[in-house]
Amino acid sequence: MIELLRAVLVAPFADMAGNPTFLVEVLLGGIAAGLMYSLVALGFVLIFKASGVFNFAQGVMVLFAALTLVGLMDMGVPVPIALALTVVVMIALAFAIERAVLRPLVNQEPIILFMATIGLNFFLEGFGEMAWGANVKKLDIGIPDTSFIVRGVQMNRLELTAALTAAVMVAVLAVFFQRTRIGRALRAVADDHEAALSIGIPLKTIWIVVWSVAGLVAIVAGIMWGSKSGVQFSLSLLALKALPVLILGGFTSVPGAIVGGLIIGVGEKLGEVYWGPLVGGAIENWFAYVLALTFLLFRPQGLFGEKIIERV
Amino acid sequence: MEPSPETLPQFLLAQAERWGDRRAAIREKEFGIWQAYTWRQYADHVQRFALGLASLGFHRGDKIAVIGDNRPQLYWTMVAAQALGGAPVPVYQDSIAAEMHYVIDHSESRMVVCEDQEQVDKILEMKDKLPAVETVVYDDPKGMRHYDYPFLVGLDRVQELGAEFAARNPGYWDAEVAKGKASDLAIINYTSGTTGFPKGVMISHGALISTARNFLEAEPLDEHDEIMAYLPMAWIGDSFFSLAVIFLSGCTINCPEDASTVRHDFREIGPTMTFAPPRIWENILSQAQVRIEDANWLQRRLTKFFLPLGMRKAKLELEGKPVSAGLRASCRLGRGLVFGPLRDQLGFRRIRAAITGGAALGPEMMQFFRAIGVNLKQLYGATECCAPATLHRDGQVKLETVGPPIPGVEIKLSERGEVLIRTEGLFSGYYKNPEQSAVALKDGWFHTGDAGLFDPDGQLVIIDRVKDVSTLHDGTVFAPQYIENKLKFSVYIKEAVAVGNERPYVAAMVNIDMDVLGNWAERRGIGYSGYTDLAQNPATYDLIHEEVRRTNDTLASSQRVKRFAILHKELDPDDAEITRTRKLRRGFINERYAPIIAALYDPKASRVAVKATVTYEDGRTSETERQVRIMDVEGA
Amino acid sequence: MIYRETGQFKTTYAADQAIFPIVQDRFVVLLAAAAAFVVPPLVAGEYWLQAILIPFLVYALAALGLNILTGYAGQISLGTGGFMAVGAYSAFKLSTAFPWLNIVAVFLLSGVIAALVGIVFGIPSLRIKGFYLAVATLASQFFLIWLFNKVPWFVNYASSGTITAPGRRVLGVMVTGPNATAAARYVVALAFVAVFALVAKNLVRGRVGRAWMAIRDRDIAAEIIGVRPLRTKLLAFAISSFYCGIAGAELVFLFLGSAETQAFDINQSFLVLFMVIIGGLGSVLGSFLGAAFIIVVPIFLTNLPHMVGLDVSVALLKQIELMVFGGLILFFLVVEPHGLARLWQIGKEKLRLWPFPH
Amino acid sequence: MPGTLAAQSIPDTGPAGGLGRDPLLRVEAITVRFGALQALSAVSVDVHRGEIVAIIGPNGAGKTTLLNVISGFYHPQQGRIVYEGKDRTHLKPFDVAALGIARTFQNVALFKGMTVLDNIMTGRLLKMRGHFLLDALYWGPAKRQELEHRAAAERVIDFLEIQAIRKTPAGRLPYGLQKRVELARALAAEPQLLLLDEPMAGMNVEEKEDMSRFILDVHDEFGTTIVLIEHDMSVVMDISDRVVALDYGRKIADGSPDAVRKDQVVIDAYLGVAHD
Repeated sequence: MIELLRAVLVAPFADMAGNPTFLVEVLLGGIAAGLMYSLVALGFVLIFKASGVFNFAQGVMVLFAALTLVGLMDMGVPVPIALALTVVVMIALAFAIERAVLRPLVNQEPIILFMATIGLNFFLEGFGEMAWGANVKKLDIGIPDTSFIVRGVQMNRLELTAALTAAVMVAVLAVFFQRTRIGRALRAVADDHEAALSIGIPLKTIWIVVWSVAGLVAIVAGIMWGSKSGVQFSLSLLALKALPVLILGGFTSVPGAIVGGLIIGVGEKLGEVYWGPLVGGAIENWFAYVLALTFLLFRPQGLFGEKIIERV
Repeated sequence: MEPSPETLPQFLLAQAERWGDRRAAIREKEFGIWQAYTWRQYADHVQRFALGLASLGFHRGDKIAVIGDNRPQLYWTMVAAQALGGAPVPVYQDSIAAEMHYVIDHSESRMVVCEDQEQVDKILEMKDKLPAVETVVYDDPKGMRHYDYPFLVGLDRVQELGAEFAARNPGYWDAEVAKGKASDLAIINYTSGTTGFPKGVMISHGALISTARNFLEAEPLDEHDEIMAYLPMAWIGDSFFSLAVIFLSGCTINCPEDASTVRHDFREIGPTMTFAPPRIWENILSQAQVRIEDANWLQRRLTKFFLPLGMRKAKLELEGKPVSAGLRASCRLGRGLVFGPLRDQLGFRRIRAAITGGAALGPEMMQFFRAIGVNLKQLYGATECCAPATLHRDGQVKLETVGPPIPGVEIKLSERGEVLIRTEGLFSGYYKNPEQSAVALKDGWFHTGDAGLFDPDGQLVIIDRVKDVSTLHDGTVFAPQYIENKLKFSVYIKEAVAVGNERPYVAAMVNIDMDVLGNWAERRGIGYSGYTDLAQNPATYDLIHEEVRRTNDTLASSQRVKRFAILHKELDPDDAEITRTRKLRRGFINERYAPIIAALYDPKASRVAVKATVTYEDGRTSETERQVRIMDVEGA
Repeated sequence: MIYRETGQFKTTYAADQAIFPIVQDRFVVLLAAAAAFVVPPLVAGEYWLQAILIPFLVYALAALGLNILTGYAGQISLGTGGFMAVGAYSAFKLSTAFPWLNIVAVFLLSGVIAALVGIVFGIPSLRIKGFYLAVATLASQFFLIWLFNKVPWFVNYASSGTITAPGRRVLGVMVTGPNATAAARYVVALAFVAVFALVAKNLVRGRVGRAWMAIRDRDIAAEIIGVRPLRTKLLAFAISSFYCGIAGAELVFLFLGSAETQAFDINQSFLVLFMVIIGGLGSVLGSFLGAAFIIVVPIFLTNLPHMVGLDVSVALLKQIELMVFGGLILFFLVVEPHGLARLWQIGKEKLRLWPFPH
Repeated sequence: MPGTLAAQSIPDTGPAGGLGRDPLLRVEAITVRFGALQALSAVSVDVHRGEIVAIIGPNGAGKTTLLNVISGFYHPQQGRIVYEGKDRTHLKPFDVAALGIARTFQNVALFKGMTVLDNIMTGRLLKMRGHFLLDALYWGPAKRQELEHRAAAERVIDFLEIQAIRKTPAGRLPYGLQKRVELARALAAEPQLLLLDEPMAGMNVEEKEDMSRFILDVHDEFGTTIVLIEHDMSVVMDISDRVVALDYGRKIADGSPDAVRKDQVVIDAYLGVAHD
């Protein structure tokens, strides 16, 4: 029994100390993966924060954006125009979703809206596949996927650009939510649809704005994921990956999504590399959940979420 | 073996002997399910309560007042009193204090049985003005935990006393019951007289039993039949069926859980025979019509298509005319799609005979119920002849008549056209009121006070109250009640008063039916603040004008209503304008609404100011000032 | 229209609280049950039994389980696939380790094992609610699938990593394994689902069901009248996983014949969740309607093009199926959040009230 | 030989019979803080067996918080709750319920998805013994128990005269009736102590009269001790034996209804005199 404990608690840390450069590399890999998760999680937070809807279909929107982009580029459309067109497509999608799903379900309980987004998720998956074909496509929009060595640690240009864009996105969104008039309206809508409606906030436009912004975030995430591991349907399972991130970061905080993403990304990589072999590897897909769960038991509302008070 | 039963308690014991625990005598919906008492249990409860009464000093000839809803417990207190040679005096539980006090005081009841705290409180309030009352028995103890009056005792307590009494005097019960004779006084029903104070109709066991026997000959019932007890216990209609008819036929009577659940309980039981005054049939029809109006397109289209067909077929049958094959076929289809389900929804699926009596019933009512397959037929009678005197026989139901006399009843007409009745089931006079008795009972014939005639088939037709048959100033005779009933056929008119005695033409004052009008107004987006506001609304006047004009078409020109007004308030028993069973008190109305009547006969007046005194349930009154419009009827 | 309820009065509480108080309903249900046992085995062809009826019964049982947890107790769960896997693998291990054990006992035992696992993963439900709970059940889904993939003991060290159902007899008839006839497997599946539907109905209308529904509707008010939240929720998790465990065992032993963990992945959880949503949350009948709907629609879609004469590539069909499912979820949530069961109830109500609307 | 009229003996619990003995419920110097907000500060109240105590005070005075502390929702930072002589401060709500304390909520907390009858039957859960397997079969003792408790629920339905709405889903009822059903659910648990949080809020005059009559009937019939929060002073005067007034989380008066009504401090609290 003792050596099992030793193997779990002591050995991995010893290995880490033994080979720091490898550790840094793993950490960087973790950060990169974490950033990918946070980009997706950001889309979730945005929609939840502004409309109280837990949008399960955010993952498939990322895929949809990537598919549209790649599809257009395959047709020979130059990258900048393809990008612009994709933005238009995503905004159109936002309009459609608001009209078909959100307006009829105003003020339904969150669980009903959650299930609606599951339905949306499956619908978009089928539609995306039908429109752009189902085979895996390589996405390259000029960001070299090469890496370089800095003081012995391998850095990857693509992951760096991803980190940069993520940071910029967070800053822009933080300002957008706190300072701008629309931002305040968004937060009001998230709190209570009817109350917001009653003081004249145009719910319809708000939702379209929110889903369009989420669409843009989806495009960025799509590009990053697409260029890193190709555009294919496992992308749509991203939503499942983003859940633990949201749990950690709290559903309603933008910084929480980023920090949560990083913790999960790094945690997963470390777990995979150092503890994985102990139990046969591939613990990647459930480790994130367990991590989030243990965290949840101590702080049910996540890192930055508001404290849930049960008023009687 | 002991002699054949003559009194109600003796019949009860006979049935208990015959059925024992095999069949239910009476059921009551309580705590959500139907609790049954078998014939033997019924007899046991009666015995224990009777002996309890005996131990409290109740003896032969005493009266006991009974107040409350239809409950098994209250029925067996009535039979228990009869077993000791006494007589129950049932009282309307929603009558105002003055009326209740008169009945209990006049009948010199020594004991009062109350259903619950509500009735006990009424008695306690007037206790000092009721010297004769020595004991008050209550059934439902709720709320009276801290009442410590010496004369107040629970019904179960009385039955405990009865058990102890029985132990002490074993032979007492059988001896007392055996003493009962047919001529003994069985019950005193106070009629809701239209003039002055109610009269106490004394009815003997013999009268009740012979009338029941006569009725069962015309309308056979047996132990498989189910009937509902939802009519006020003080009305002869209830005493006759809930005591006499079930003791003779052995059928089962069912008591609903609460006044608010009567319709639901009626449908649960699905009785095979039922008796009710016209206002209950009117309620059922107007409720059904409101629900039909709210139905979706398909249901409304189907019902609106088949109902008129069914009613036309019923009308033809009622008038004895032949029915075309096409109409008969479409009605058969209608039965499956509309009439069958309608009958089931209203709880009449198992009904064999639905009897209406106590006042005239509109032809539309008769056609509607017969169209959906309910065998609705008329009964005419009075408290003084234990309720039934005439009854439509199956297959010979006609619109205008109230049917031939039932076996054992003779009917003849006086020269003034007054209906006279002679039968073994006549009452034995009014309690402590020989003068009125003499007026009503002359050489064996009961003078009903109703004017009537016989049609060719020997069926009686009731025109109106003899004293209300009025004549215009030019001498033409007209029957106000006849016109009023025709006006009340319209769903929108709840009550109508036809006037014209010694006047140039007939005029009418009308009450609108708030439920139906409210629904009608809502669908047209007409706003209204209350009864008076809706009544005086011009759109309402136009609607009622149309109804009156339609009624006028069916009347002889001399009888047509020339001008009408819609009253600003509903005629209400609490204001003593109508009796408990909604018969008009004309003298009182003519005097109170004199200003309106004057305006009806002043061609220049199209509006009249009226002062209205409204009495609330607890007796307080208040004065209000109202404008009432008068309208001419075209083509009258 | 067809109902005649006059005269059906109740004289005892037992009669008043019967599952089918109206005599017409009792008659129809008994008739349907008898027909279900007799007609299909005799009449239905191999294709109908194997492709439609058996999967419908298996998934109906799983839907019943999830409906108890999500519909009645209000705890969202995306872990149905995982619990079904537990049932399947324990049944496999039990039947191979104890060949003499009757297959019915094997199913019940694997249900119990699944129930224990369900309780473990239900513990977080005390502190966390709503979406967070969905995450906890997702953790169980991924963890369990990973466990059965990674630990060869579960597949008796078979290199292929698949579990196959050994042949077993019940009352002398071969019901599992390669040479068990579809009819036999159908009858066993039907027996299980009939018994457990009755059990579910009894639980739901009694003391246990009321505690669940109290927690679902207002957990604060439930706590204040003495409902112990953790015990009630864990009981819901246990029973739900018991049902899903047996369904998982049936999936392998009575339907597929053999399977790997891929047969119990997250898509299974979503599939059963669809059945419960479309069928109707909080209704035993809804579970059956949902299962029937979700099983029949894909089959209908695959056959529709052939019937109509245009040939469509399999991939496109799969995509259309996805779109139709997604579209249907949205349709039902907008038109009738309480699903087919509520539509059924409204229809029945209309018949009972005909020709009146209320 | 008529028997004598034996007056029926009605057991007398009497309203304030238990003044001498120690109280059924003692709230000792309870203090509750939500972050900076001081909801209750050192509030002490005694409630004797068989008493009807009304708690009055302007909005936000801490009345509902006090009820929540008694029923175990909030745990006070300081102070004790002593029930039947034993310290019950840190119990969970369902343990408090097991002690025989039931309550209703300010804005009705009915189980919308269930019928009125099921709501009331849920009130009896504490009284039902758990034998799970038999429940599954709805047979034998489980079925008998279900029918017994159905009869008990029917007695409460009869007591509060809601026979006509027995099978209607609770969510569909008008406000006044929902309040009565919630009272029925609390009564079904046959509590010793009944906490009523504004039972008559939003009711018209007639409904208030009915509800007051029901509350008095409950007190007379079952001898239940009742603590109710009420704003309508005429109701408080009619039905309560003792009145406790709270303001800004502090107890400012505790005595007979007349005394408290004339108490200048209470009048100021209601009319809003500027605080120092």
